[in-house]
Amino acid sequence: MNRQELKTTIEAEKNKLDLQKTKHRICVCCGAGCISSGSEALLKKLQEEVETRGLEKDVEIIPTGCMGPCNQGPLVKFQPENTIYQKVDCNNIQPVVQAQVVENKPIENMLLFSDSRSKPFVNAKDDPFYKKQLKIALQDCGDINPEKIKDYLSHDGYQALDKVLFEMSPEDVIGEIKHSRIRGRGGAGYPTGLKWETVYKYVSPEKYMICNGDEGDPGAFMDRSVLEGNPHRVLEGMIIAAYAVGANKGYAYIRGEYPLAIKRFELAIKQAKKMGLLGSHILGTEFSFDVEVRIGAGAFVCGEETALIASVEGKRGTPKPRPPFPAESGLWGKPTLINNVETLAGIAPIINKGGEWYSEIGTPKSAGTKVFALAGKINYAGLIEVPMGTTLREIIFEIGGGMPGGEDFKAAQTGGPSGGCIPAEYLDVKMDYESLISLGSIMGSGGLIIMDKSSDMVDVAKYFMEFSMDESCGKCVPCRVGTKMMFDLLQKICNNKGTRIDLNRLEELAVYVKEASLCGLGASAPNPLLSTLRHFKQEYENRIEKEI
Amino acid sequence: MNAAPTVKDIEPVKADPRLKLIAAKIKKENFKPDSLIEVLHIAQNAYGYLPMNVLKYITKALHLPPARVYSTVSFYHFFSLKSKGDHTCLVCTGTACYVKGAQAILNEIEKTFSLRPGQVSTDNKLGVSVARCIGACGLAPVVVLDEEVQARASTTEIVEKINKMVAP
Amino acid sequence: MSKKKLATVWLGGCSGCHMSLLDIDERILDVAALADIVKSPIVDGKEFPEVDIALVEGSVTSDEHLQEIKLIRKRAKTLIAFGDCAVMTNVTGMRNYFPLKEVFDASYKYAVSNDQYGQVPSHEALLKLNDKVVPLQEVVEVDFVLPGCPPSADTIFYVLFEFLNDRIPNLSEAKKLKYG
Amino acid sequence: MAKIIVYIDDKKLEAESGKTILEVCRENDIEILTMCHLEGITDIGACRLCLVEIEGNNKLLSACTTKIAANMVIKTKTERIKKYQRITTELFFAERNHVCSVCVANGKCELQKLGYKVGLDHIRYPFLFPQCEVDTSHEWYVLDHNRCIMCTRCVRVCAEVEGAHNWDVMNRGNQVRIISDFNTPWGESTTCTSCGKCLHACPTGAIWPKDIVQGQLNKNPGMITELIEKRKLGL
Repeated sequence: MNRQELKTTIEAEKNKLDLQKTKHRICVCCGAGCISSGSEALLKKLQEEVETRGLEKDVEIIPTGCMGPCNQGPLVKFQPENTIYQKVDCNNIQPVVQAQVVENKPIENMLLFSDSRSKPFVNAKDDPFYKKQLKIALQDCGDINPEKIKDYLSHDGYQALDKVLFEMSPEDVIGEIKHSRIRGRGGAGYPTGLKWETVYKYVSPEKYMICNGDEGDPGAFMDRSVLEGNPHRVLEGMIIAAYAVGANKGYAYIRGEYPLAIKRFELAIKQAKKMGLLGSHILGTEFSFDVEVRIGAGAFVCGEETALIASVEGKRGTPKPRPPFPAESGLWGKPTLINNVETLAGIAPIINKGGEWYSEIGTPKSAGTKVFALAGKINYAGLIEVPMGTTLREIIFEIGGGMPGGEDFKAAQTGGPSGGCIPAEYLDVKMDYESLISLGSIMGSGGLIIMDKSSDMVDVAKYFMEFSMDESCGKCVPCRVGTKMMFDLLQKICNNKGTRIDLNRLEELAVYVKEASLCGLGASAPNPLLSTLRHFKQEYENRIEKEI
Repeated sequence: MNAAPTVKDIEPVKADPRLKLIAAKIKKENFKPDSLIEVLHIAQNAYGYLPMNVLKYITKALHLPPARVYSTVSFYHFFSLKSKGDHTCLVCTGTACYVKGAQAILNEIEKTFSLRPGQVSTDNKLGVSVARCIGACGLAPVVVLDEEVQARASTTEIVEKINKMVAP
Repeated sequence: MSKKKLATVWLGGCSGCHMSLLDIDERILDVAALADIVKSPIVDGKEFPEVDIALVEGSVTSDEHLQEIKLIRKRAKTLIAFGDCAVMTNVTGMRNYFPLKEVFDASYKYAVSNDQYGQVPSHEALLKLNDKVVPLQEVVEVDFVLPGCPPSADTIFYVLFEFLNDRIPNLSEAKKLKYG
Repeated sequence: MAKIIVYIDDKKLEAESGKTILEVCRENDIEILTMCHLEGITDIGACRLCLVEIEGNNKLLSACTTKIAANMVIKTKTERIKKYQRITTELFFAERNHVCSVCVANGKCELQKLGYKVGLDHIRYPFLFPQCEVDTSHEWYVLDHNRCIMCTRCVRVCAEVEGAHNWDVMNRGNQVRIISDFNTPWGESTTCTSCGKCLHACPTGAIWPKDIVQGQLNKNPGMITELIEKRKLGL
């Protein structure tokens, strides 16, 4: 396919969509959460229902990616009204179709959040759960069929790629990304534009572009939802990134725990290749780029860039000291760009709408939006995307609907095993990179676990330490032995056998492991411990013996 | 240069369709040593674990030192060197599931079936394992019984379902 | 200057450190000039008295040792962990790699012996072995550590002589640090 | 190679660019403690003993893997570094079962020497006392996991110098162990050439010849370095 053909296809798809606007589009959430609640059977039943009623011409049924409020699933959304029904199953789908499609009158007590809101919203966009959100990375998730490239094309898909290939030089692209001030969404928050520029500057006949989809934090499923809900968006981001830095070969490293994401991304690659959007001479230009999926094999440490590279090379996923950074010497010793899934999902909108537009969202130092996986003791668990700088209070009490049973909020855990806990007195903290670091936590990949008083913070620290201990690759001494030592000490304290000396040892070791470890896993492993020591020291004190 | 080993090089030579699957993958990957993990995935999926003779075959086919293959296999949680049992029960212990009581489920399973994570019953009927997060946090706590995800799992319900699953 | 009171104690060790202590030979006279040895395996005495310096050989292996070391800690101004066992459990700690029951069985039931019905002795009057052998600093605060298996007589004398003269010895600086 | 200026511990030094901090320090008699480093084989920066502070970088970097840059200001003996060297040494001792008094390497052990160097008189952390195996299946040599510190010098020597790749590391975290072939007894190895290089590369008493007893081990890691040098020269 060449440029003109792409344009024609996009136009055709958009027209189709316009035509359909008069009809009903029924989106059935087929994110992993809703699938587990039975949305695939529901999809079948719905198709049957529509057929028996002879509504095929008026109704289009679309299996989509994640819509957000995962614990209310299976979710079904009716377009163009944007009405969402919750907990829909094969038994209650009939009246919903009858009411929504035939009678055009929603069934109020089945609407989203109808069991908890006195007056549920017919247009879900008015619900506080969605109202406070701003979806960029997740923009089309829940509206398009992730398994159809044409659905993506009808939503401005691959227009950014077209623009980049025909109207922008690699320098222009990097400039635009720098201008947007987007930072790596994998956790560390390194400016993406700068990263691209560094790789771009290294001269090498071979360069690689890797998409990091090894989302290993317990409690995080943002990347999964993006990959499952809109794989083409990530793929488009990869191709643009490759064009900008001059890479000809890419790998999408996706967790083996996400078979659906792997399947959909592989399908996306196939479709894109078929349409000439991927492979040799993309859209008839001189630029060629090919992508392969690499399946992670269950190692948290492989989220670390150098370990991920080792894993792509088919080896043990043990990190290497940096410098040299992957930008200089990465995959097979060649300059390599590694970006997180969520970062890549943000690239196409930046190109389409301009870096300026993106940079104005969020806070001065952290631009754009961030996807959080909201879980734990919260009424509306699920996937949300908010502008950087939204406060924790807004997220928990406005979007998340507060704590179940009106329990008091005790702490929020961000960043998983690399992050920390934010206590109640900082509920008004703005969620951006710097604020979270100043509280001893990190943004991380976006896991956000809400805890009430039933959570024991020493136990929470122990839980994460056990995770880091199990996931340590065992290469460097501080992480290998230090995490084990800290875990043993925490265990001792949890069993009320710890002493003052143990607490001192723990604090000393935590700082040592943080500073002396070889890679990011070790360096951040003490964070949950350090942050709970900082904000909940009394809970430790209460548990230690007074003697020695 | 040595000729690439064929399926026949493996002992016993019995034509196992799964071996052909692996051989095909190795061929597709052009016998490149760096395709080790990809090939292991195929083998793991086909067998549910990695039998030693299959491992030896892969080692030979990819021209890798045995120690490197074993070290890679033992590094990743996805790969298992032992059979995991006829029926499997996988409890997610990700943060959300943990907060919502995954441990209570594990305790109950241990009490009822005397199996701890990683263990397989003596008759090989049931294997219990844990996952660090299967990414369905909104449905916590989550248990996977024979590939089927059980959302918002209650302890009694899970025990009941396991009993049904392993019943002859 | 009044004479100091010195005690030496033998917990879970082989007494090799005490042998090495005896190897200071005639220098014991220099020690005797500055201190009275009031309690030691080589001196009679029942109750552990208040002392200025206690040299404790061996690691803590039983409930009895634990009580003893806690008492010593209370009554000694300066507590010195004496030898590798006291400092890092050393050979005594080699049973820690195995569950206690296995250790008992190996020693009493399956050891080569002319008693084919070997059994693990148990009587309330016998001390109870702890699950794990620990060095002194795991259970009490230790003021000075003197590693070595055994520490050489020279090193022992150096440490004792410094303490008796109210100086704190420094093994690293004196180039007397040694394990094994 | 071009010469550049670096400042190490307040000394202004001229050194060839492309060299590591460790190389430059050793050339100038500035002591850097190491354990996983063995001259001639690939450096992996795993033991973290050679950490140095570099001005303008808030991370501590391993001297063995970090190349010098023009006007780099390096500190090798700050209080923080000394403290971390001590903790690292303590963790080495606490991790496995090091009983010097019964060890073949007693008196000749690099770990023991490291302990003396950092003034370690006792270990403040609880010993882990793992149950470790001793592989005596090889005709001439013994591998005692109790004394292994996972420096992986044996692994690298075997793969890079001998070219046999008999050794590798299995598992992860604190469960890591050195393995031969498919975690099979060393004596049954199909790749080991019994050359003994791993024995000389090992810094402790973890690999030793069967015909010796306590304190009798004599190792010569320098031999390996020499061998590599000779090969480079084509001798």
